[in-house]
Amino acid sequence: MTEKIYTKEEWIKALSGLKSFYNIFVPVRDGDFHTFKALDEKKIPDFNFQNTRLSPKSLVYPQSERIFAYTLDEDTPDANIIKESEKDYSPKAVVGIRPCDAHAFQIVRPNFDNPEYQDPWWIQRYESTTLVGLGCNAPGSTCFCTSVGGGPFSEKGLDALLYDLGDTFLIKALTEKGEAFLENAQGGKEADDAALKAGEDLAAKAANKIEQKISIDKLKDKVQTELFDAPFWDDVAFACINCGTCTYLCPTCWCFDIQDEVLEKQGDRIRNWDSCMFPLFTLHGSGHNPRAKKVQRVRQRFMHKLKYYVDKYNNGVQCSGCGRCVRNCPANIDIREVCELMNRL
Amino acid sequence: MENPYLPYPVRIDKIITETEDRNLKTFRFVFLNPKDEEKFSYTPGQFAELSIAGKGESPIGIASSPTEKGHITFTVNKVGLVTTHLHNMKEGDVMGIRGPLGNWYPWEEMEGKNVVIIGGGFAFTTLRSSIIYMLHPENRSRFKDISVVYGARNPGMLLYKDELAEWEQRDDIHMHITVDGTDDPDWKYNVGFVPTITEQKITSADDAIAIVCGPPIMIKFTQPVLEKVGFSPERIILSLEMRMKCGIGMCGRCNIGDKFVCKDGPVFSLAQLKNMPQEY
Amino acid sequence: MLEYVEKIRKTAGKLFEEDKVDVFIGYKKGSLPMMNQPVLISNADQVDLLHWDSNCGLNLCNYLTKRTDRIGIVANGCNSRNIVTHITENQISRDQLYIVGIPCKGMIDHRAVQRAVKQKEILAIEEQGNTFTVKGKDFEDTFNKNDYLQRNCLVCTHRNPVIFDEMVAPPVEEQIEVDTYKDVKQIEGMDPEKKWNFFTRIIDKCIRCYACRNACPLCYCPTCFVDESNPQWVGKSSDPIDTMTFHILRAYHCAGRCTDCGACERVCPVGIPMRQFTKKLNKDAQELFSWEAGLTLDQRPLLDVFQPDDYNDFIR
Amino acid sequence: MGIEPGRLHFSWISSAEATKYVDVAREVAKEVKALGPAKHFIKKRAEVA
Repeated sequence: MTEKIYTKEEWIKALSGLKSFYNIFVPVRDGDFHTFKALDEKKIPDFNFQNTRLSPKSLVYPQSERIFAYTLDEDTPDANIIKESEKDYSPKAVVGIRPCDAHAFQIVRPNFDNPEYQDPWWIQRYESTTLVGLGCNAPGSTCFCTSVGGGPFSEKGLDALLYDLGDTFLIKALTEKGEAFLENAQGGKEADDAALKAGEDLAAKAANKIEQKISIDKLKDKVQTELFDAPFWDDVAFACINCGTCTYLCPTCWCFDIQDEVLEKQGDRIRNWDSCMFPLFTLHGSGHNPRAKKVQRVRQRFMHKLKYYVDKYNNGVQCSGCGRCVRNCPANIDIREVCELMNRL
Repeated sequence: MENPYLPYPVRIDKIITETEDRNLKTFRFVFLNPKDEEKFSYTPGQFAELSIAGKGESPIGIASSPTEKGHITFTVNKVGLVTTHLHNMKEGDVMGIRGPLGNWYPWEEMEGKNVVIIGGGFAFTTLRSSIIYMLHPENRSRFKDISVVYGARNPGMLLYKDELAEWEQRDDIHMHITVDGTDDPDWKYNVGFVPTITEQKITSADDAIAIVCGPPIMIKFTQPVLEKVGFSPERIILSLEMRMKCGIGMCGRCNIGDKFVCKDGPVFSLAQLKNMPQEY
Repeated sequence: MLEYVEKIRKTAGKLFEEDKVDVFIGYKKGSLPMMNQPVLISNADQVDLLHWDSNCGLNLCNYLTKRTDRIGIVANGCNSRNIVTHITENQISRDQLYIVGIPCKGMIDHRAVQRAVKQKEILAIEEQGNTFTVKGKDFEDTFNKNDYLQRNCLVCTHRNPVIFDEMVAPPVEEQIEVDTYKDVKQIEGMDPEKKWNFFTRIIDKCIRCYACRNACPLCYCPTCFVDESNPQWVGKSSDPIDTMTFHILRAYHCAGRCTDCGACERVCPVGIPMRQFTKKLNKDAQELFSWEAGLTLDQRPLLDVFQPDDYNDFIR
Repeated sequence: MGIEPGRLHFSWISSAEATKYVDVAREVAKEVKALGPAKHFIKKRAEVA
């Protein structure tokens, strides 16, 4: 696999050149935080960031997307017939995605792509996307990727990985998609042994910098109903205000709602992110709600991530350790502490 | 790639008002593209999403049997946005059906056994499908005795009245129709709640499997009756209802523990449910 | 404000011992710097969890709605005003509450501090009266607290509780010479087109997580208008018009009720200054009706009162 | 918030004041018509992916 080295200026130039092959998304500074935006003349990529406030999941799985369209005009022969909408699956590259966020796509995949059913939109968008990761030289204090199967330079789910060596970027292709990306990238030179060694050292050092460790080893063997009936849920849930911040910022939360919207005779079926924190999520037409109380919804979120997912897919926990929910929960509900409680029960 | 969210276009072929309160109607649908009927190959116990452009979708148990060709039927209770709109539609209108979805009653397990069917109110739909299926000449010999306890609030609230009368006449099925109460002097059948009638009529669990569908309160009181007769939790089969959207285990709302009611259910044995979180 | 901690713990302990409350609601130290967590304790053994400093951002009144037990609760100025609002709106009754009043010198704006340290990660914060020190991996900075107050605290004129059963300390001096509505006046000066653009811009990052709504003690409706499905008032997608509808309607539902506690802004994960919506309504309430929400139990809320012979002519 | 002046009206009408209701509604409709189509706050086809 190709390994190249670019000065930082060359790299920005190379990205501009790649625009004729891909829609390039890069981290840019947007007020107080970073966010992924399409690269254009006005956007300056800023690779000097800890992580974006919102996860890049929306690039594969938008918060709102039109899935079908139809006409209600009875004068047309296909009135009321629901039809697929045109979608843009042209190649996309997310450059600078953190390894935890790339790992997250792998965690989410079995939900949208399983032997019984395949979600056409998620899969086609994912497959048309090249993920070029940027290793974390200085992981944050709320990062715990190493506890959940990832790492600051983990290659899981990435097509290529960037190492920030100071004045230069070392980039390694990891898959055929990554190889194609590098083939199209102008400039740079083949990485020498010194650069490769520097990259390795950087990765080793970064892994040691992750101070946060959470234990997930006992979750698998616990009995679902015992964890469900554990005594700590009331305390865990008390402060929760039941907003959707944790679920919307989370790179591994995938729940959605489907809504029909009509404007005159033109109708759209739209899929929107939804959240298990909202009471409406499970409200039956009859008025009955199996998760009517806040504590039930909070428990659902943690049980889903740390137990149901574990049992269902045998693929670890449904968490990539990015720490967004920890940092941004308005009520300071900390998944690290809840996981500890669950693992210890 | 097959799109599991895309409904098959169908035309409403026939609408029957089932109950005296007019809140339950049976809709018979015909596929606009005959090929779709082949693709929509189902087994009794499954459900489908009824899909109305501009309104949304509603998951409803399939009331017809795969042995009935040329159409599929659903009996729909008027509760929410979609079902209310459906009740206002007319024969000839075009809409969509997406499915079949979910699992089905354990037909392989039931083969060679006695089958006890217990239903209450408007949850009788997939049980109708099952009865029609079992009584079909090709299938009848696969099952031993078939007993049915079916109850509603009063005679006017029973579904499929003509078929019930017809089944009453047959000698290859034991029917126990009941109502909670009635002031009709000509009422020929039982009066009493479903659990009570079950206790009177279902006296043996030998070599039998029971399928129970009905409102939660009926299930709650029928369960101990069946256990007392000797049905083990493995042989009590229930069909659950949950709020659903996608119907294919992706949207995340209908889970009980790590099981999705839409994909891993809606049919569960009591033994399974006892090992799942009590959240439904 | 750290000096209050001991007093709060002692008071809570005493309330449990004297069986005056069933539960006590306060804050505990959070797992992150500049982040305290609301906590409910139910016996005297837990009082050491209780904490108070300049990072108590969420409004505790959220946790009172429709409770049926006897509750001890800490309350600074704005929280106490929300308690008043809760009582007058029948969400809790006065005799259920034992209010431990806290004279407040304002909360720290964690975003402003983050900006001041150029978004470097803050690992610890220490308060020293009117200053505080933040520490990170390779930096340490001390700031004057008054320069880094939450924007609502900067213009607060009710730092002392308006209702309480006992105080943890003597009242602090109120800020008098503050221009509370400077920003609103600026917006009022814009033409409609500019206003529309201004409000469109401030909400363009909104992800509809409803943290602002849920953090607001006024938003206790069993079903919020955005969740209503029949009829559906607001679309659920991230369409900008639906987002604007949500923000405008949410603000109007707070008219005459908002105490400017700042919880909505504090919790927003993308930093939307949504007080710009509610402040104008507060200003109108004050200028047109001399009304400030939550100051007294003796008056009905502003929008509860209408006189057919109102001398103003904008209502006909 | 940028809603043009004249598009928003307030009135207090008791359930018994049918005539007043009709009058006010007519007048509001007339004034809003005079303003022409609104520029903002109009939902178009959802702007989504």
